[in-house]
Amino acid sequence: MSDLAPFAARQRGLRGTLGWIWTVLGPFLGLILITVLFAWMTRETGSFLTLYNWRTIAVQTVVVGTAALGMTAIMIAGAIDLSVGSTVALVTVVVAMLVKRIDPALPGDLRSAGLALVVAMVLGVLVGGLCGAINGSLVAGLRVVPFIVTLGSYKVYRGLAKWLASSTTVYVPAESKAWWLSRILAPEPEPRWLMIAPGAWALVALAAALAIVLRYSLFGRHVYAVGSNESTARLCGVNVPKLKILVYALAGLATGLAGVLQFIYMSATGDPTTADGLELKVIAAVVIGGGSLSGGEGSVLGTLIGCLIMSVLDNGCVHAGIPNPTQDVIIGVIIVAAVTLDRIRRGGS
Amino acid sequence: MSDLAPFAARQRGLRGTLGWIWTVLGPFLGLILITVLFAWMTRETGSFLTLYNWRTIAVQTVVVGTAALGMTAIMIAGAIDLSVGSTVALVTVVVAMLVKRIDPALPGDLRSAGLALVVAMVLGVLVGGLCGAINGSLVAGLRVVPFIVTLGSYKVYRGLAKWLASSTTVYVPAESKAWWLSRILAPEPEPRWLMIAPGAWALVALAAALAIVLRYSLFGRHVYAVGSNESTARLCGVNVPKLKILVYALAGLATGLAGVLQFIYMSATGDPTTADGLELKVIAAVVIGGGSLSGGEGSVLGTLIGCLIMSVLDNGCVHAGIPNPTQDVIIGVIIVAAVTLDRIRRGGS
Amino acid sequence: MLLEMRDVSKSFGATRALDGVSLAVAAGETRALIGENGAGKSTLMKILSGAIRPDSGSLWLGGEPFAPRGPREARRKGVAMIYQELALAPDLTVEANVMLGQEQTRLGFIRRRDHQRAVAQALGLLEHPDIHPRAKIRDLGLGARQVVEIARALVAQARVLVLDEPTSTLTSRDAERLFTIVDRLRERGMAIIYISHFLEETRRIAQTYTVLRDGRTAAHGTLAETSERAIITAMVGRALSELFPRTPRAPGTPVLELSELAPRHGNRPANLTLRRGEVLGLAGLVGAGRTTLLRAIYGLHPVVAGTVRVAAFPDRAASPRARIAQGIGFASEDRKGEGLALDLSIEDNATLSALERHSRLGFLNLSDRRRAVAGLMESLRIKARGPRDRAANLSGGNQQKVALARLLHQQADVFLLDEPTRGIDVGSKAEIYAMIGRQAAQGRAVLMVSSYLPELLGVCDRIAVMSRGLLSEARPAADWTEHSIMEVATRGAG
Amino acid sequence: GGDGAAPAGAAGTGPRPVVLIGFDASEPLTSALRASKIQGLVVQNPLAMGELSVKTMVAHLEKQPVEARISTGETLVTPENMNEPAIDRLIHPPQVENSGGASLSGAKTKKWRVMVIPKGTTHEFWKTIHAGALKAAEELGNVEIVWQGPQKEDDRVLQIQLVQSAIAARVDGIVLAPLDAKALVEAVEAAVAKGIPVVVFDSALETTRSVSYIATNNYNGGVLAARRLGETLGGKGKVILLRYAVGSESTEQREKGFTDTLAKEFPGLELISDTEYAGPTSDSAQQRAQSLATRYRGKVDGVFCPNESSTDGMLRALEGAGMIGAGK
Ligand SMILES: Nc1ncnc2c1ncn2[C@@H]1O[C@H](COP(=O)(O)OP(=O)(O)OP(=O)(O)O)[C@@H](O)[C@H]1O
Ligand SMILES: Nc1ncnc2c1ncn2[C@@H]1O[C@H](COP(=O)(O)OP(=O)(O)OP(=O)(O)O)[C@@H](O)[C@H]1O
Ligand SMILES: [Mg+2]
Ligand SMILES: [Mg+2]
Repeated sequence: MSDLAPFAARQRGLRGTLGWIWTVLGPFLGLILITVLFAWMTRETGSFLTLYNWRTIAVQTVVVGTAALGMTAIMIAGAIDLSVGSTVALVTVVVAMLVKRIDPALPGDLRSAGLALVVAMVLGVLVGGLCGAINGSLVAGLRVVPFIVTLGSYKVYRGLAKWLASSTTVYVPAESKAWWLSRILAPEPEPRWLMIAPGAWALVALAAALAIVLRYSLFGRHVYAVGSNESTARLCGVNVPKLKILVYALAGLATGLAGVLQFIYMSATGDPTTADGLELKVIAAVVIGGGSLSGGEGSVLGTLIGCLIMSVLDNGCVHAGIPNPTQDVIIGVIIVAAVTLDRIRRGGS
Repeated sequence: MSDLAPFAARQRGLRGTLGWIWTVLGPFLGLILITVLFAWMTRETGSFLTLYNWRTIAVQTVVVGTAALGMTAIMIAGAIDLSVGSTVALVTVVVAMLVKRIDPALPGDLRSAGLALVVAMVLGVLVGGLCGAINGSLVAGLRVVPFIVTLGSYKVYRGLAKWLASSTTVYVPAESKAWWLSRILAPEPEPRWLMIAPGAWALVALAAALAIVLRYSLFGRHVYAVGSNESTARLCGVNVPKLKILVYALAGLATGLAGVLQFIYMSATGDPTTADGLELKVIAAVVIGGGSLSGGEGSVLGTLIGCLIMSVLDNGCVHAGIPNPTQDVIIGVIIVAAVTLDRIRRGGS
Repeated sequence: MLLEMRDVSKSFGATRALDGVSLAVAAGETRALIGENGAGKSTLMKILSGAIRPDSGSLWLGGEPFAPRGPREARRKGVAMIYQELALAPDLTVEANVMLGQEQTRLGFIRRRDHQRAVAQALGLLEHPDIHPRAKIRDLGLGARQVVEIARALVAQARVLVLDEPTSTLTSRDAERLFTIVDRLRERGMAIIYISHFLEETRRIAQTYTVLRDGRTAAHGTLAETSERAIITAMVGRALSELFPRTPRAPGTPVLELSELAPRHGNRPANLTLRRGEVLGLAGLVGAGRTTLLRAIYGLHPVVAGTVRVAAFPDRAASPRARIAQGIGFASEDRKGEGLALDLSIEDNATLSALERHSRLGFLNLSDRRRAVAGLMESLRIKARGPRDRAANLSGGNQQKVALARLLHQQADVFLLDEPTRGIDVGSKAEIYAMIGRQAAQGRAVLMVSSYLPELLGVCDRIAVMSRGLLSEARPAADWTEHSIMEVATRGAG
Repeated sequence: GGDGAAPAGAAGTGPRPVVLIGFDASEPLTSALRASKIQGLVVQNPLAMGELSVKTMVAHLEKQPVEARISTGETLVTPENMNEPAIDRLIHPPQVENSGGASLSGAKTKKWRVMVIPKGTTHEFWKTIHAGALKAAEELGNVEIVWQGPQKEDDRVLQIQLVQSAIAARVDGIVLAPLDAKALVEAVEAAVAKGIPVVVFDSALETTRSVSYIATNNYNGGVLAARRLGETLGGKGKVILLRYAVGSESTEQREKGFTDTLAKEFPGLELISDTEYAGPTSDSAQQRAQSLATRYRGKVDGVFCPNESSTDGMLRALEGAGMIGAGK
């Protein structure tokens, strides 16, 4: 947000020389504390603080993270999207079915290169964009609150996914899976110098692009304006309906990508029941990262941290060998604690 | 305002003599249309429009309806509660465990009268109230947004339920179930003159009480004020933190009652996994009924209609023999259509 | 002294809003609190009403220490306040808002009869029986909202009454009624603090004054013994030249023509021609329909019949976007609800209508934009930490200036100004009048709604009066007097 | 023991392969079995279950005597025996596409109208049940099947609502796979009281009022899995049990059969984790399994998963972590 500078100045005065470390690390505070906590809890096995495990966490965060980027834009614009989970499921089904259709029709060398996969995946992303655009058009056109519109499409897209898949799982035959497919989300990437899985890099790139767009582009400033005060935005000549459609469509592309990644994560499976409840997880990640249900607030970095906090919690609890019920309790407490901490750090309300 | 009068006049002019029928039936419009739709779809068997089926629908609405009443108050106050489903699950477990504890210790005639059940159910309602009060205290005390606080307790209460139940289902032995237990939610009530199940009457009574409190009491007034403009309420001397705690606690009692009813509905079973996703259903019912995520709006009648719309959709789809995927699509479309209709009826935005 | 505030200080982060301010009011006294925008008046009063707590200093009420922990306590001890930023719950009715926090109950239930009586009485005192107690605040205009706010304070039966710019949205008729009531309350022994930027008004109503400047007490004394010039000098730190400077200008070609324009709800068809190099004023009572007319021109309010023709542009379907493209700029009277996105920074707010001026290929040049905004802040003397400060942190008057800065930044050709100087101090008013004059002299056109008649008479070339949705013919300002304007404004209503 | 295991994440040498035993068959599971990535699958016979359930119901409706308990058997499929024709039929059963079945809205065309209520509708298992039910209907010729599953798998309340709606829709008989052994008792007894007989399949229901109970012996399924795991590992090693979901009767029976047998027959096998739950879908299972796999990388020898989705998720996680060889 734009008022970071004076704010930082004020804070710096308060904290003296530790100032800039704090400024840089501040947003990561909750994440760091949780990491330390789990590192301490798993100090005997040490399996949590390994490079391999962090690569695993990266892979486990990719799908939620990608969807959460879209949701960040939507929530900054003061709207919401309950249909992300359903869209992801629909996209996995569509991609799987497309691969099954396209691949057998291709000549041999294109098959082994995985052309069908590429085409299907691109189309999958577009299907996500289409779902988003439909949401946006309904929100803008019917002027019904986004909660209801996307509650409707949450049902509709899920129904479509089941209907397309005849209510069951769509498997891509082994011979249609190109060699590179499983590498995209492999915790240990090849080539080695990639450090983290290519899919995780895609998330990072997308996040950077979105952050730049939100901060520096006209579109981004308009998104903040609409979320902060829709009447003001209209008064200033922002085409609010068009903007909403656009935000939903772009977010839909991100959700579509999340769907494609989910398809890859599930070893090229189209599952109409997958990603159930993803919407809550994604919204939670955005809110943990400082977004607001009433719009005008939220940041890409915050959302990514929110996603990581959730992933680390899930992963860490398994490493610490905490029984299932206790896990729930701990995760619940830590979510509240992390956000409380962040609120205090930012100085009240 | 001087120009309110011509506005009202215009509306009256539009509707002419049909005026008051419209005013009374208006809010029921969506519900009526859906009923007509399903009646038409099932015209050959006629099983949908039977008295027995509507009694069944009433029973199927009771749990969601009770929880939705609490949520209505919370949402009018501008807050939200994601933990309703978990609270319901926790309450079912607590009640079942209490019955198992208390009942064997009682003398024979009290046992057959079901005293243990009564005590456990009352305590169950109180546990719900306690859960709500905790939510409210955290919201008021930590000043963290309700979404996050209740996301945390959504996890915590679910975890507690699992932990208490040792991760499995808690059954009440048959000899501890009093004769009257299964009658509370039997579609065909005894005695006959009750017309609908005693549990449904409880919902009606609770709804009437809540409607009166919201409309005529000081507390109700302040709930609307806080939801409509929190800082105004504070400036005018409303004790906002106290009010929030109170709203959550009262809503918690309703949720507790919903949990008790759920326990009864599942033939006296304590199930730590039950009511998963109830929160979304309940929030949807409130929003369909005219409530707003940003507070200040909502009505008891609207919420009840919202709940009925959802129940009728579920029930009607079964009667019409619609397969699951198509059900999803139809339900999604109808939710959006019903709310759009309502928006148009109320005259725009 | 009934109320004393001693050495009160308050900082918001690096901003020192109050720096050792002292103030005292006796029972039966009305004290005017005067100062530039951002001087700290509202902050001082918020401390008194318990809304915020001072960093240091002490308060005494009726000889006892008074340290309200919140608005509740302050109210209970008899401090009633009308806030500058209207504090109403939009979803509640007029009646519920007036009675909010002071409900009369039996067994926890509202005593509706008593409420109805109290509200009817208060609205009757204010001579506004036209405001329906069951109307929702959402459906009321700003003026009516201000009346509701005053009614709330009347019901409170307080010992100390604070009015923070209560007349900024009132017409002079309503203001006169308010003064009568305030006088009556004072005579009954109430201590009253009255904040206003209208100096002549403070003379009418107050006996003593305190001037704040940059968070310090700059002067205080008895109004009868102090000249206006002395007060302004204490306030601004320099003597002010002329309040209404005239710029040489001559009306040119028409830029905006309304023919039979009929907005939905109430207003009757309006005809009006606005020429280049002209400042045209719209007078009228609250609810007369001036705002509605301006919004209809700008494309924010549905139009049922008639046309708006903007020079050199084909008449296309109106939307704010199209109007901006045609060179029209609009400043809303409701800066909190519509004028500003309070959560965004000053620079975002000031440039939102013309972001493309600082962008290439859809991306902003942030430093370029910041420079431009800093320039605007300088010229309008907006008091803030910098362009990145949140609009919500500004004082009321400074927020209004940000809204005006947007029109300048947009380089509009036609200015539609709805109560443009609402809540702005004298010094800055002079600058804004000068700005309006400059724009007119450069061949731009200004259509200005105001309820402050001296301002209309001083600034405008022509004035039209609206009454109950009917727009009178525009006549040269010299042909009007305050009296004749009020006559036309009320005639339609009477 | 875990000594000498490669340090996690070390280059080159992957950790040693893990023996995976699963439950139920789906296409990726059978192909993994063929590639020896899975060492054993315990499969049920859903086709027979669906068919027998409907036939039993009709027999009862036509006043013929029926058996109170019918077992449809459980079979251990290994890479070695999977090509036998009998077994192949088990792991490649017919399935039903979306269309099939009658609708309640139309007038009754057959003598009997039976509503079949599974636990869910999306697992392949239920699709095969559906196929079995339709097969029975076709063979009998005088019955039509209405197929309605709860929208959310594993939600007791939704299933109770379905049974209630079936009563209101006045079908002739209900064939039910109860999600809960007790919670559905009242709904079922209400149906019986209204003159609608109920056949229970797949999971038990604690009532005497049902016509018949037709199911796999799940406990025995767990026993089979434990024996296979113990034998493959040579009676020595560390084992993980990834449970399915809290309160699911049939999988809990399998888990119990598994743990009981380990304790009784294979003292050399150490259960190092049995507290994790896979959750309802295969991707929730995969998330869990992935975290488990990183935690016990190089320290685990065998894994058992008690149903299709958990096996599927575990398989993908182990493959991803390089803990499963492409055959030995
Ligand atoms: N919440 C806040 N956060 C930061 N700064 C604030 C806040 N509230 C007020 N200020 C600053 O304190 C100073 C005094 O503001 P205040 O509102 O008291 O001015 P004022 O005298 O009432 O001005 P006006 O005549 O424009 O209403 C201003 O510089 C303002 O920017
Ligand atoms: N009955 C009504 N229904 C809908 N909108 C209305 C109604 N009455 C007034 N409005 C709108 O509410 C807004 C505020 O009305 P208000 O009475 O303040 O008039 P106004 O145009 O602001 O008058 P002025 O600016 O002269 O005070 C206007 O946009 C008006 O069109
Ligand atoms: Mg002020
Ligand atoms: Mg106005």
